[in-house]
Amino acid sequence: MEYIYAALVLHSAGKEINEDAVTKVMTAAGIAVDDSRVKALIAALDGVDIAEAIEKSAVAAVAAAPAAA
Amino acid sequence: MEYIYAALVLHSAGKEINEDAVTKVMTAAGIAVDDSRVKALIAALDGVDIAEAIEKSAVAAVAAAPAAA
Amino acid sequence: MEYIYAALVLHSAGKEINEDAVTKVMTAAGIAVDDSRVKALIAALDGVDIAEAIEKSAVAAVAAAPAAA
Amino acid sequence: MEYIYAALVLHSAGKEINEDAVTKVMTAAGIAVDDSRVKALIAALDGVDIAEAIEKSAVAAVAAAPAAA
Amino acid sequence: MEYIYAALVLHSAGKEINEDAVTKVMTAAGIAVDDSRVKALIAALDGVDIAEAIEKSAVAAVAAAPAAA
Amino acid sequence: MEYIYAALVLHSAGKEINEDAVTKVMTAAGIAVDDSRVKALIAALDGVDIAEAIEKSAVAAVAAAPAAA
Amino acid sequence: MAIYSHHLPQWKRDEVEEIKKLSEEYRLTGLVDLHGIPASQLQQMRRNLRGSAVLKMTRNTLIEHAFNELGGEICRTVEYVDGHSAMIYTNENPFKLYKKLQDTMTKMVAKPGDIAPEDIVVPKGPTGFPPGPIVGTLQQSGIPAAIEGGKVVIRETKTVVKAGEEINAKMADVLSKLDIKPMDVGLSLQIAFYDGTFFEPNTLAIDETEYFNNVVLAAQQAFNLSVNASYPTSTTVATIIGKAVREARNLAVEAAIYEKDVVDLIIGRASRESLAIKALVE
Repeated sequence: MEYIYAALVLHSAGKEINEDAVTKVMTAAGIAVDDSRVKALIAALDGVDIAEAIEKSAVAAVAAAPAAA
Repeated sequence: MEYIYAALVLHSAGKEINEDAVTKVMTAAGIAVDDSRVKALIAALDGVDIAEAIEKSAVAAVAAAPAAA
Repeated sequence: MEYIYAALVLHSAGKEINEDAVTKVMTAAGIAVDDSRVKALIAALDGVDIAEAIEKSAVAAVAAAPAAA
Repeated sequence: MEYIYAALVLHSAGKEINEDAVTKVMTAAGIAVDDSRVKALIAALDGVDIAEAIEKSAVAAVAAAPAAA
Repeated sequence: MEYIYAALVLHSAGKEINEDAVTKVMTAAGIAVDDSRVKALIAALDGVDIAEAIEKSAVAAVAAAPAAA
Repeated sequence: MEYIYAALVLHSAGKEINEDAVTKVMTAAGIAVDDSRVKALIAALDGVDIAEAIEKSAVAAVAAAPAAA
Repeated sequence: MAIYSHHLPQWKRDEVEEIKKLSEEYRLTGLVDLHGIPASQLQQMRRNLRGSAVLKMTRNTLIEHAFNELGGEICRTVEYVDGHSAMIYTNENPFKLYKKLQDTMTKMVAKPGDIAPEDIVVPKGPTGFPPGPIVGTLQQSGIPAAIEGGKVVIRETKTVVKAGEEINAKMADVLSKLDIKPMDVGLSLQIAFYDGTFFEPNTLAIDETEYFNNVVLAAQQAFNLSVNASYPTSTTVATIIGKAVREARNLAVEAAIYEKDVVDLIIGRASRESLAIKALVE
């Protein structure tokens, strides 16, 4: 999950999520970075509305709880 | 939420979570770090089993989901 | 939680929430105030719509609880 | 809710909740205190286990769901 | 709860809810009236839209969650 | 509902609910009392377990939350 | 004897005086219709009312006589007297009396000429009859009876008399054989005079369920008002505290205020958000 977490550090601070930024964050955490995984992450995130996805995850969790009734 | 994500980057890489490490991660992300929030985070995390907290949130989400079916 | 409650005393009475005000409330309650926690609180609340935030159920609270139960 | 939050500031700091203490907290917050509301609060709290009420509020959110079943 | 019910007798009959009116209702019911509780009630109801407040579920925090999501 | 509220003023204060008592409460509230409605109320409540109804309302409050979702 | 012709014999005089005395003694004076109640059941109903109401059966002329002597508002009661009326007395209010009388109602078999109070339905299924001429009797009354497996069965559910229609002799006999009891028989209130007011029976029916539901609603509303207006009572203060605590937790998670009591909730939220993103990129 560390790649995702690193991307979300950037996202939640309003920073751009790119290969260089993710690599820097992970390196600073002392993590050996796998370039191809960073590339894959950035490619996968292309076109993804992260804010919306996060918002949806909240809705889903809350909706699930009462729905459980 | 960026502080917690920084802590999670460290956690998922098996690194120690302390003020210095969190600050480094955030600085690398180009984020102006508020020392007091880092301190508050570290203090709040003291004694907290992060793996368990993550586990619980996942269990809860899953528990809610099938029940919702 | 006392720092958060102190902020909510101020909020629900329509008062401004700042370091000084929070410190005063806590001191009046006989609590030894940790300046950096007050600073962290004020920093965290910066830009937050409190009225909206208190209504927005922490998904976590609902989801996390069954595991805790 | 300011009266309730004032009581919770005191409770979470392990202080006794009485008319005098609540009044002091609120006055420090710059709130004009209505003595009768403080009295009503203290009277209502008589015999109430606040820790239990707090505990329940976390469980209640969840318990609500199955109860509806 | 008798103070609340007394207020609701007045409200549902379209009468003004004030200290005097509540005191009269309760006295007629043979209840020894605590002036400070009556005052507290009137103060608490000040500015409250009673029609709305009686409809809004007190467990709103939970109910509001999905709505707010 | 004013007839019901009047009965509940009496009930919650531990007073007997009879025609005379209800009439007094309502008259004190400035409400023109319809004798036959008071009689109907008393007759109807004779077969209603008020404590049970109140108990049920508490359960309903909780149950209502998810239902409102 | 002629000069005493307008005087009543002693036993009648006693009856009239008793009616007058009861009417003055009890808060409620009413008339009930005894039509169609067999004597045995009437005795049972009387026993059931003992302790709460007094049933007084006498001649209509004596009832009229008594009310005329009483005079005043109450004497209008005589307008409701018919051939099967009896007096009823109680201190309960008329709504309670009505309810009690409703409880005395029992189902009985129909007699020829009775009017169906509701649709009379013969349900499908086996009957207790062995095969025999009963099949023809049933069929003649429009009931689809047949013999199946050595038993008389009714092949489909059938409405045989509609509400308001008269039950003829043949149908009454068939229904009786089938043990169908369509008639409501009991003491039905014709009029009640209570504390100076007349109450017609059609205003006296009470829906207890509705009252129960209204009490539930009122209690709910009072609870809501107490919590929403933050007016704490011993009943609601725990809920109000719970609400305050939830609000504080919501704020803490929403604003990411790193406090010990809520940091696990914040981790949980971050974790869920991360899983949502993970699901999108993998």
